[in-house]
Amino acid sequence: MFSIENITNSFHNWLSSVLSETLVMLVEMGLIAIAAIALFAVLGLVLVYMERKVAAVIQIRLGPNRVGPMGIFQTSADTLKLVLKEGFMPNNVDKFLYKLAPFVVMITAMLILAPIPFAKGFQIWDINIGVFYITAISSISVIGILMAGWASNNKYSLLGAMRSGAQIVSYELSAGMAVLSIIVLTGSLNLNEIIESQRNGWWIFKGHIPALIAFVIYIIAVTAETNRAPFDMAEAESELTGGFHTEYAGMRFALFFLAEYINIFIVCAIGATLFFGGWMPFHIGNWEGFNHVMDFIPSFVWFFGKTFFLIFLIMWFRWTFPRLRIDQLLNLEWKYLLPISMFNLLLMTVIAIKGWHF
Amino acid sequence: MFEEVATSKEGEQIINVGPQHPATHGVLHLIITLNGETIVNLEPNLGYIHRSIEKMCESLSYRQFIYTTSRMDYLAAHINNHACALTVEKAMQIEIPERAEVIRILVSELTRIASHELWWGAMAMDLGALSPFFYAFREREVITDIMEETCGARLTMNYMVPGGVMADIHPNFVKRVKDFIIQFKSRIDEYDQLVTGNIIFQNRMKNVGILSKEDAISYGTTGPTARGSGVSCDIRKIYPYSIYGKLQFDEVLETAGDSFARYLVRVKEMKQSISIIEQLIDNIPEGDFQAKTKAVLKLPKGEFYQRVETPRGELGVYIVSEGGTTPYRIKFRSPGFSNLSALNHMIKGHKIGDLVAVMGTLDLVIPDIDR
Amino acid sequence: MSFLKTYITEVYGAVKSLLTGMKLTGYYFTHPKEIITEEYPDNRLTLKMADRFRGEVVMKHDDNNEHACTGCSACELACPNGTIKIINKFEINAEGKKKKAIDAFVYHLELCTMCNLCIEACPTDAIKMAQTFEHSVYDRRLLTKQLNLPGSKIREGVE
Amino acid sequence: MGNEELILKLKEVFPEMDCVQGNDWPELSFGSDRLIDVITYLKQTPELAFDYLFCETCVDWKTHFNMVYHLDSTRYRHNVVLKVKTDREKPEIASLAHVYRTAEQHEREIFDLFGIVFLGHPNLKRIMLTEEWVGYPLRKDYEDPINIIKL
Repeated sequence: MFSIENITNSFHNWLSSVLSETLVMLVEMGLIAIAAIALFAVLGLVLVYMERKVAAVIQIRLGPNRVGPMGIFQTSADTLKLVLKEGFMPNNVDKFLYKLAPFVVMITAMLILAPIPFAKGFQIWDINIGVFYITAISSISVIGILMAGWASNNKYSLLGAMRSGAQIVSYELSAGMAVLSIIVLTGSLNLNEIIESQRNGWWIFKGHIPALIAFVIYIIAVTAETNRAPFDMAEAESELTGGFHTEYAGMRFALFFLAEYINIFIVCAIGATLFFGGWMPFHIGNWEGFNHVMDFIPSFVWFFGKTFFLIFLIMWFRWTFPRLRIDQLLNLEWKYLLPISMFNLLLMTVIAIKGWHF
Repeated sequence: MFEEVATSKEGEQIINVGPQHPATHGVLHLIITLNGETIVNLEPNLGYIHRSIEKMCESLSYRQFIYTTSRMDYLAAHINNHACALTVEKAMQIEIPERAEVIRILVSELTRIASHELWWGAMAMDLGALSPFFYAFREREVITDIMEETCGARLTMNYMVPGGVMADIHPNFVKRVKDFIIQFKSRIDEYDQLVTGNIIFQNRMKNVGILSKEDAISYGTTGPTARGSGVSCDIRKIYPYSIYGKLQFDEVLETAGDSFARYLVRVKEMKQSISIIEQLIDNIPEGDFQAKTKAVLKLPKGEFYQRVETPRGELGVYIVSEGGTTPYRIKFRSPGFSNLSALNHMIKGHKIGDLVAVMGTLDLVIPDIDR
Repeated sequence: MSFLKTYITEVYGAVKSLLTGMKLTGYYFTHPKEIITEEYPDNRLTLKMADRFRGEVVMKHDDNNEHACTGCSACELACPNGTIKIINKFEINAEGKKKKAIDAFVYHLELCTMCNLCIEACPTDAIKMAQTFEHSVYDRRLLTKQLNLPGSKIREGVE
Repeated sequence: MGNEELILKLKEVFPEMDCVQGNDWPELSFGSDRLIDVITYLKQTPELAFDYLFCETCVDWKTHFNMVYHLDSTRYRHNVVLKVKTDREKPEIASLAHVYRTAEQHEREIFDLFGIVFLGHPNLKRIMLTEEWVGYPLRKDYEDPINIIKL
């Protein structure tokens, strides 16, 4: 059976046989950094292409189809254009913060990649507080957005950044609640253990209706957290002409753009891990035969399949719904999502204590 | 205007929306005073596309000046031309053949639907839903194709001449219009599913930009903007011109006066226009499409005013003639100009996001405002 | 309790309205045959413009390189933008009489708004609207055209 | 109220003014000093109720300006046209911005393009042209060799 775990293990063994322990660690760290950056770039290209195609088909048009077959090199060409563009900086901006902001946003997105198990035994950092680490780090990206909005010295940018701040801070709550309701069931913050607990079925099926509600709340909250339509208040093209990145051009803009898509990937990966069992194949209870057949599909296919399904869901939202107004956005969080998710968490706790889940 | 910027109060900031801004659909410049996200004051600054069409028309003959009015409200070019042709015909007392009248009304109503389609798509796009724009353009495309076949152009077609229309309808016209009616009726429900019924959309529109009946009259608003506030002002109904007096259709009135009411008026008006087309499409009388007129038109000395209903409201054409071949003075009373003046009143105290919703339902066409 | 009931109906109605919209966009996503894009430069061969489409003004010439323009400048007068300039010359015809004829029918495409008034005004039906529409050029002087072909003359019998 | 009835009524109330039947509607002509009186009467008399100013414009007659007001009544659906003569050397007229709010923007446009000063207007400044523009383009004697192309 094909498994990435075997490849990485044999590579590690080979390295250990030729190099000393410290050097092995350094070499592996370097390789991981390169792999992470490569993953970053590839994901960015793939997701932007996917977004454009999904949008096109929903909007009864063809989408990119000129560069390469089916237009698959369109996003590469766009990136090339952005790299070659002049790094234009307006007068009177706060130069240090202006330059720093895109990196803050991007590095935050990269940091969260660390504890995500991409396949069975394929993980950068197996940390025992994985979920906690992710929720903690993901809040930092708002600082980058605020920085960008403030440093741009543009009123539109400032408004966009302030909106983003209010929005991310409030939606963290219900996203956290939704994540907690799964933690209550598993009793562990370690992502690997959470996946392992779904060996006999995914939590979205095992956890009855509360798990379903938690999932819906999670999807809404993370859509808001990643500043995606219908919650794209920070950018709000028709109101703020671009929000916090109005004044950014060239590669600096591209970093914001890329970080947005990486953030989507990350939140969807976490959603897939918590609710759909990450790389865990589709198992039903103790049907040994069926489960065995499912195991033949490699684990990374399962992981990426689930993640991309969730990404598609978020894209589907974007191309269907109008945007909310800022006060309605906060109303939705504080009057609807937060009470519902609190009640839902309570219900989940009862289920966990009584052991009513499968 | 710019001195005031410096004297704004503590805690207030001034933002320039436009002349290049995605929501203003053209080169409208709004100077907005904001307190946080709340709009304290709004002042439009016009003229970025002012071409002084009124002055231009003073040197054009009565046949020539009609085409320039297409460039005012370019989404309702045919209806603008209709107003001009009606004024000239009224002044010269030209009898128009029945067939020409019917063709004019058919094309006018198709134009009205096309204009409302574009408004619907663009307004949904302003509110952040991008897909409805493409669905609206799918239907609009059918209309522009019909126009292209019969009138020779898609948008500014100049199909109107004093005394009738420029050419007879194309042999395919009746069939294609009937096909369009069938297609449109099957699609109009999708609009309701996608936008009208959507909870986010309703929350964005309801109780936003309220214009009371008294204010609507005082601000001189017309068209769907006034009818959303319960003011009966459909010129086709109250001062019928052409053959509108003989047709069966309802004047759509809503009383709430908010953005959603204005939205509903426009969507329902599309259905009314379809019913007008249905009444006429099978009963196009035989005959000439153009009355015999002299090559050079000379209006008698006097003043002539004609009011017509464009998709945006009442368009008035006021011609002062000295008896020559060119107008002495011409004034276009454009619907957008007076509708825009109510914007400051409607938007005060709302959020900046509401500005987009209110401006969307006013359906401003900037060349129409600036002329 | 009634508060809770309205709360739940509100949430239910909201979710339902959102799902209705998603169903519609989902329908279009799963039915790619609804796509209406016309791939313009690729479909040049099959693209057929409507026969009344106004692309530019051209002068009709027959096989003998003869046109019907008498140089009466009715079109020049009818044009609102000064698009047309007619330069006349005097020819001496077979009977030895001086006769007016066009030397050049100058047409400024860059000023033309395709309003069709010149074609309406023409008493001899000498000009018409062509259905071409790809008018972009790199030099705007190329947009000033002479419509009568070199060496062409007026058809016999056209007054 | 029909046009004939309206003319009789107006002749009775304003005997010194010239009231004739125009092409569509009754036309009342008077000098600029009486504008506010007439408008107040027309708007506030219950059986007239001219509450809707649908067109306000100006005509340059070279010797004088004529302000033209088109009034409509949303209750009775009758119309009247007011023609107010103003001086050309010192064009001044009372503003209607406090009576009909739509007049505010229309009067700014007329001020911009004709140069008529509206007394009591809350915000009288150029609306279409820039602040530093010289001259009033819609006047008959306006010459601008750069922007006006004569064909």
